Amino acid sequence: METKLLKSSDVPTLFDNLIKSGKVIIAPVTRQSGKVFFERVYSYDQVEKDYIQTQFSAKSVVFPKVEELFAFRKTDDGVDIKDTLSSIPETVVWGIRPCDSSAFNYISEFFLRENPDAYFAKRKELTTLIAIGCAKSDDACFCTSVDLNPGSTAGSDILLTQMGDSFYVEVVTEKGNSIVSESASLFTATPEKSKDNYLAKPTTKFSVDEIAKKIKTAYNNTQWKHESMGCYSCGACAFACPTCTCFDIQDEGNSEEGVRKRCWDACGLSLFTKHNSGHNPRKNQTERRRQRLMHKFKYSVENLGIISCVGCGRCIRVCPAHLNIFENILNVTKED
Amino acid sequence: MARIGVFICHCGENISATVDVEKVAEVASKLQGVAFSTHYKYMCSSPGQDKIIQAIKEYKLTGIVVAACSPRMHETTFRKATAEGGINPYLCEMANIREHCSWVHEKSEETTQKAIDIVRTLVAKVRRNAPLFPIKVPVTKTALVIGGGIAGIQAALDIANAGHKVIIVEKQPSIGGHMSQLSETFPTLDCSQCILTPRMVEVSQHPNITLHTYAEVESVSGFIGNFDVKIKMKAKSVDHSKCTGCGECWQKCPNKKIPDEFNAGLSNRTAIYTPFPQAVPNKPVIDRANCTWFTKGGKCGLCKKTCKAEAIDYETTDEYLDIKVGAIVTATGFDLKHSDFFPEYGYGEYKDVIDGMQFERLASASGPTAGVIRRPSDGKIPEKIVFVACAGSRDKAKGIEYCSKICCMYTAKHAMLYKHKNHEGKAYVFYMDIRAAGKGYDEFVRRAIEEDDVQYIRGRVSKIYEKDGKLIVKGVDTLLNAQPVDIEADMVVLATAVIANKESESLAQKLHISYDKHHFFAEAHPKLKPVETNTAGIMLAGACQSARDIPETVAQASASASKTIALFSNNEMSREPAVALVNNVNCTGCLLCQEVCPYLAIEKEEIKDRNGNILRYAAKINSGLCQGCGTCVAMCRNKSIDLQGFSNEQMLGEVMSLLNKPF
Amino acid sequence: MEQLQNKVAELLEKGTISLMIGFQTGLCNDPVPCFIESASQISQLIYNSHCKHNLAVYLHKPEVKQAKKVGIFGNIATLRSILQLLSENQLWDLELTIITINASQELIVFDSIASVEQYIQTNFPELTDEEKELIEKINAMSRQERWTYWKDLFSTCIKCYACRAVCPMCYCTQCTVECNQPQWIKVSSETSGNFEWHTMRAMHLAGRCINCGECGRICPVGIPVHLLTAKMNLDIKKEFGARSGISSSNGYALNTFNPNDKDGFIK
Amino acid sequence: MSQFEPKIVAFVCNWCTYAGADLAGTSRAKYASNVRIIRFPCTGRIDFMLLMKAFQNGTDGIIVSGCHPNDCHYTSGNFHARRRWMVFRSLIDFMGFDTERITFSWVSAAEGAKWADLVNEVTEKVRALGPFTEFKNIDYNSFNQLDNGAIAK
Amino acid sequence: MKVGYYPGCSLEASSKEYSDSLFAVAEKCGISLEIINDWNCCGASTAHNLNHELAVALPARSLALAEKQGLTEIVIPCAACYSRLSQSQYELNQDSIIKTKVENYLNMSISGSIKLLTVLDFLHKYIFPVVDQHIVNKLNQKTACYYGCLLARPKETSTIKRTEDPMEMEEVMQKAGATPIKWAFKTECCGAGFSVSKTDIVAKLSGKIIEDAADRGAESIIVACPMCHMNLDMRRPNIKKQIKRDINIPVLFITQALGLSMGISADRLGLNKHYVPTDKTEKCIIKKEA
Repeated sequence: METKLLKSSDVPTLFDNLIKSGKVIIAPVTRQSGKVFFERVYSYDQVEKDYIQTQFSAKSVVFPKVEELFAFRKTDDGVDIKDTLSSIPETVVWGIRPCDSSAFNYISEFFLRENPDAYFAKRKELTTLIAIGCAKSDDACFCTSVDLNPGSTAGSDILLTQMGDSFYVEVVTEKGNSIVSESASLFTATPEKSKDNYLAKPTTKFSVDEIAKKIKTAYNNTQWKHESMGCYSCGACAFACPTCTCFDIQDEGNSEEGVRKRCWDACGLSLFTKHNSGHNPRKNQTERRRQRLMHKFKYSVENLGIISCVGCGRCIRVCPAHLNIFENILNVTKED
Repeated sequence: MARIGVFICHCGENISATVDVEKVAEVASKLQGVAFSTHYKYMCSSPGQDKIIQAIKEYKLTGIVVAACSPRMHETTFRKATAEGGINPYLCEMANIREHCSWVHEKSEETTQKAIDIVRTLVAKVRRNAPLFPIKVPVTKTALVIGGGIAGIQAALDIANAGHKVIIVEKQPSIGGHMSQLSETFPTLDCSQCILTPRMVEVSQHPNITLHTYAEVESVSGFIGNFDVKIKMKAKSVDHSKCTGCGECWQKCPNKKIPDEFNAGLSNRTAIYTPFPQAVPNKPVIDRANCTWFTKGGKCGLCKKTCKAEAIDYETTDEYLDIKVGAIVTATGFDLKHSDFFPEYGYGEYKDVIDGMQFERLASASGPTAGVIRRPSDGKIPEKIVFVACAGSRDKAKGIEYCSKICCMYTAKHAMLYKHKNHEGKAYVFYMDIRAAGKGYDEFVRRAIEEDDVQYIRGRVSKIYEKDGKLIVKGVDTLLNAQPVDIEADMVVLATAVIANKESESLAQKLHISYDKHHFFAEAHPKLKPVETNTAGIMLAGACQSARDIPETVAQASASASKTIALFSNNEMSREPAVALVNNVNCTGCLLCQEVCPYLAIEKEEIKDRNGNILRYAAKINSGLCQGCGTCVAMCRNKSIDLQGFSNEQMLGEVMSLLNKPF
Repeated sequence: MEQLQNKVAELLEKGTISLMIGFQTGLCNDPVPCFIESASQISQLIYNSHCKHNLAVYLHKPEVKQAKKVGIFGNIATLRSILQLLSENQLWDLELTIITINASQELIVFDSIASVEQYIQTNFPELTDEEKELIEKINAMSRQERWTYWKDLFSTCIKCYACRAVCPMCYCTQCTVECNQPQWIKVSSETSGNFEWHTMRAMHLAGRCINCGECGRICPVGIPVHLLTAKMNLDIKKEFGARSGISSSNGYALNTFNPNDKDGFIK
Repeated sequence: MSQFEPKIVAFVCNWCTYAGADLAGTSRAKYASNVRIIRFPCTGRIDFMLLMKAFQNGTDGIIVSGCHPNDCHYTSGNFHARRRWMVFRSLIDFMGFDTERITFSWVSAAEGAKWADLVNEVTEKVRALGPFTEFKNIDYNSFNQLDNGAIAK
Repeated sequence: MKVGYYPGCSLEASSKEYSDSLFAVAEKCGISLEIINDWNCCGASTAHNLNHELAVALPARSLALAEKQGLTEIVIPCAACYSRLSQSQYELNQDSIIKTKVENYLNMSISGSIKLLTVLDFLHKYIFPVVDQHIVNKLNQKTACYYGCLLARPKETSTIKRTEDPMEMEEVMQKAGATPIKWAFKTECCGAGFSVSKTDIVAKLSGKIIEDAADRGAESIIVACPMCHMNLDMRRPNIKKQIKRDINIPVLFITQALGLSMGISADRLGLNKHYVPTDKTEKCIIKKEA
């Protein structure tokens, strides 16, 4: 893997080049609410530099909260159908954290195995991830507990790590390489150096293998009830999560004209499993909370061979009831 | 899939003159769900209606839109036609393109476009119309009459004579009411009791009438055709089935100093008593509040000893009776303000300042003075009487703005009666105006003034005070350039204001009917529904609604009787199905809707599991009471209530299609 | 603190309650809701002035209803919610034991709802200063500024309905946004639809909201939605003199009226 | 270019204002053709959500009208409506809607002339305000945008 | 304890004894009365017939001065003055237009917050609480309490409870140990409006009042208005002509009667200033049994 050095002072120029290239640039921005979100930006000074983690993940780049699948309108001679694929633009995500990048591996697996999802595939293909390694972490971070760390390159096309007044650049993929070569002049060769001293060291909360073992039998653990008592079933965790992929297909309009949309959904919401009859197999939050956690640490392993939690800690930060995923996991995997 | 027929009416030229009806019909034919569209000169004509009937059959239509005049004009017409066509009449709606379009706009593109929009909107509504069926409510053909005065008596007899059962509830030990207290009646001066008593007897003997005296309405629930009423039968302490009405008991009763209500306090009665000789039923009750046996704990007991029929039973208690009735006639009458209401007239401390009802008793042959008019203080025959009209009435300062209506007439009558009995006596009347609008009324007043030489003084009385056994009445004669007038009278009669029965408020609340700020019951519409109340099935008769004289009262009583009889003419009544419905699966049972319903049609329903355990509560709408205003629908947060005929689907459909949005 | 823990222990002991909803210390020392079912957990129970969460929302949870005999720590928000809910015929299926600690640090176990009403009368909270400031700030804006302010915020709304989830007054079995016959509000998150959702929410809570501010606090994208209902409550107080969450009998200004209500704005 | 013709929706009660509009018709009053009437049994039935939907779906102005106080056919529907309108109006004002676009009024069955005047007045007012675009502008289809936030910026 | 005081013309002249007795009683109960500096005529009996604004402005001036002076309560013994001042203040508070006008005339501002007390209000509020300890005598006679027209009317400004049959004076007289009689003329007009122009009418009206009092056995008439006092006391000769009876019941100001029961000397109370001798009344005073 090629490594380079980039002066902090040259970053704006690199950024300008990216914008000039006509791509849609997505980067962390602080909103009036004071929270940091990924948003489309038009210049480098819009970009937030000092943040531990964005409120929401960058998954919406490839999996928007509302994806218009198609739109139609009846005409005198037949039906007009609007093609929505062709208008997907080339996109660069700047400042994504390594944990999020690695989450892209999981959702790609989810959307692309067996019958690949055209919309996701197109977006993924046109998206480049420029990650920045974490210099800081907080109590909610636990990437190291799920075999990741603030310097992981998994999923990123380029990983930048701030070292003093310059960035240590790891060009991970071809996509990454093309970005670098477009502004080759800005990058200089780098003496082999370890980036580790510049990276945050989040504490490890649990051993993933142990959990993987114990969770197999956790289904009937009586702790689930207590662990989910506080849950308001608001779904905020799922919407913030980089790996949650639940969605819901909505048709709007009538037989004359209309549109079909794919909207974010969450297994934590009571309607998610509610039948038309009114019956709900996951009646209480206990069952729904269990579903979410079991899915992250058990089912996704069984189905896709990957744990679908990257330890970004967002669910902990957004939870209005301050539920804590790693505490929950530890408690439900204790012996009864 | 809807198959709607659209029919555009030219209304002769009225619509087609400014609206391009062909174009409207043409555009309509392309609307979603429209299977057939046409236009015709007069849709309301019978060939026009036949077009609808034919089209329904031919094109298997599932809904009708008639674009013509206002639904307030012809909705029923076209719904009938729709029904004849063989589909539910409520699948037909009218698009008002005449009053709301062709008549108010010039001939132009926009006018036609507006007509098209209106039609499109109604098509969108009809696409969401559901068949509705008139609501059938069973009718219990028994009427309850509250109050046994002339109003109650008249209403009861009319209903009973029409062959329906009637139950009368009278608070007093006898029916008869105020009319039985009157001496003569204006404008004919015939004796009140002579014309009333036969009616009272008729009531007591009528096979269809059940009479409960000394009883009161305890509670009322249910709705038109189906009221459940609880009646409180106050303990009479006398077994009327045994009692022969011989009267031994009250002659023996030692407790003889109780002011006699019937004689307006001018004489006394005993503790066991019948209110008056012609009482119906003519059997005594014991007034426990004043009976020594009850007040002094088992002392006395004379009446029991004297009663040969052994009818007296001190042990009887209040009993409650539950009845089911289909209609209620409220005839609870009025009260009079008493003379103690007037500080300037002596706070009622002058014995010889009396009110109109007391004068009636003095003038009545059956009264305490056997018809000789004597003044209460010393029994002398007064040589000078001053009558004061509008004593309290039409007086903002006294809080009674309204006119008591009967005073002008009975004051004239009183003056006349006095003059007839004492030719030498002088009678003065202080008045504001004379209101004698009624058959033979003004003639009557003129007679008092001209033939019986009653002195009418236009002006008000400022003060009355006693001096040397005379009552000095200080007034003013506004026709004699406001000269102060002082009259030394022997007796003063105040025509005190007619006020609502003191229990009227609590009764109104039991009946759920509204009442005005003076506690008179409120009619449903001051002009068009003068005897109905806002609560369907409850009628008003007589002075409980406002001050009335006897002829008016009787007329109104018969009116409410005929309303009742009309209601009873069918075994069940059918009502418009435009009522609200609750989806009790979604209803959260917050019952905030209960408060907004003007008809108290919303009840609390228990939702139980199959073992009968309550799972939750929900609102439930009584379609018998609901009038379909829909206020609860807009109130309901999660749309658990909907209004048939104006459902959320329909209304939202109208809005969306009006704005040309897919929905 | 001990007195609270001891009292709860006693109540659990006596079987007066089988579940206690209170506060414990969570991540970065924030007080977070906790659920005590056995004496062993009692030591978690804490109380301090930061315990502001409105716990009443949990009273709708099936898990809590199962417990039936429920003790709850009543900070002002929670107490007002409980009164409002009672006035809306809710909570009939619970046997509540309400505990609080008043300003002078005394432990109170309410013996009746009447005494809760009493307590609220004397401890009626106003809006917080920053709420007042924000409302003032928005009132001061020009109409267009107000529009842009809310539009920018609502455009970020993801319709997760967390604001609804934390609100004790949003207890509908099926919310109007989930009603699809007719579909009043689109499921997909679009700014105009988001406007509708927040308008509807504010209208449905106007005069019922008890100003706990939870909806604003928890909004994952940081929209101060609580201002809408707070503002409505101010208006309702001003126009109709009514306040929510102070009585367990009549709690709602919009299902009643006064014939003399002002109608200057009506032609 | 021809002048802007506003689209105005009127939500009226059946017993007073609808009848008033009928009267305007029978007395052949002439007024602007921009208003479309939707008939409700009572102003109490008018759900604020319907007003909201009308705004969202492109009406330029709204009239809400019913019986004068104390005239309600159902005795109190309009009183309840009045309270709701007050709150609704101040809410949308707080959210920055132009309350000039929504007019509340009492028009009785006898006030055909008042109805005609009201329609003309409102039409003029809304015409002067121009098309109600604020709502239309904020909607967009979600493709190739990260999220609405991007657009809002 | 200090209360403001508006004398008005009578109390400085024809009814000096009224103000003397008031001060005497107040002083005994430890209350000092502070006169409004540079007070002016209330405009009674004429102004309101001639010019409405003037009728409001005249009293308004005194009110404004009182406010300036920092008084919050003023007692106005003369019923006519009370009537004018209270009605003026009432109108100023009701009608902002006339208020601004008047304020411009006076170029003083008026808050309209001063509490105005009739002599009865004053006695009830300040004397009653402490009076018992000061009462040493029993005024052992039947008295007719006469209110006249202005104390009890109009409803809007009067502080009397039962307009048609007030009892406030009776309550005071009972304190003084007297026996108030029931009679018919307590609120009748004495004719003061005609005091200057048509004295015959005055005598006739006042005559009826005295007659009724006498016939019902009153040994003295108690008043709380200089006008009433003048007409009932000074006009006896004329009254005698009108009613053809010579009645010589004395007429006392309520403060005088109360003063007597407090053991204040007749001179101090100015009883010697009356036309109808008051010695009968003075004689019937007996020591209050402890």
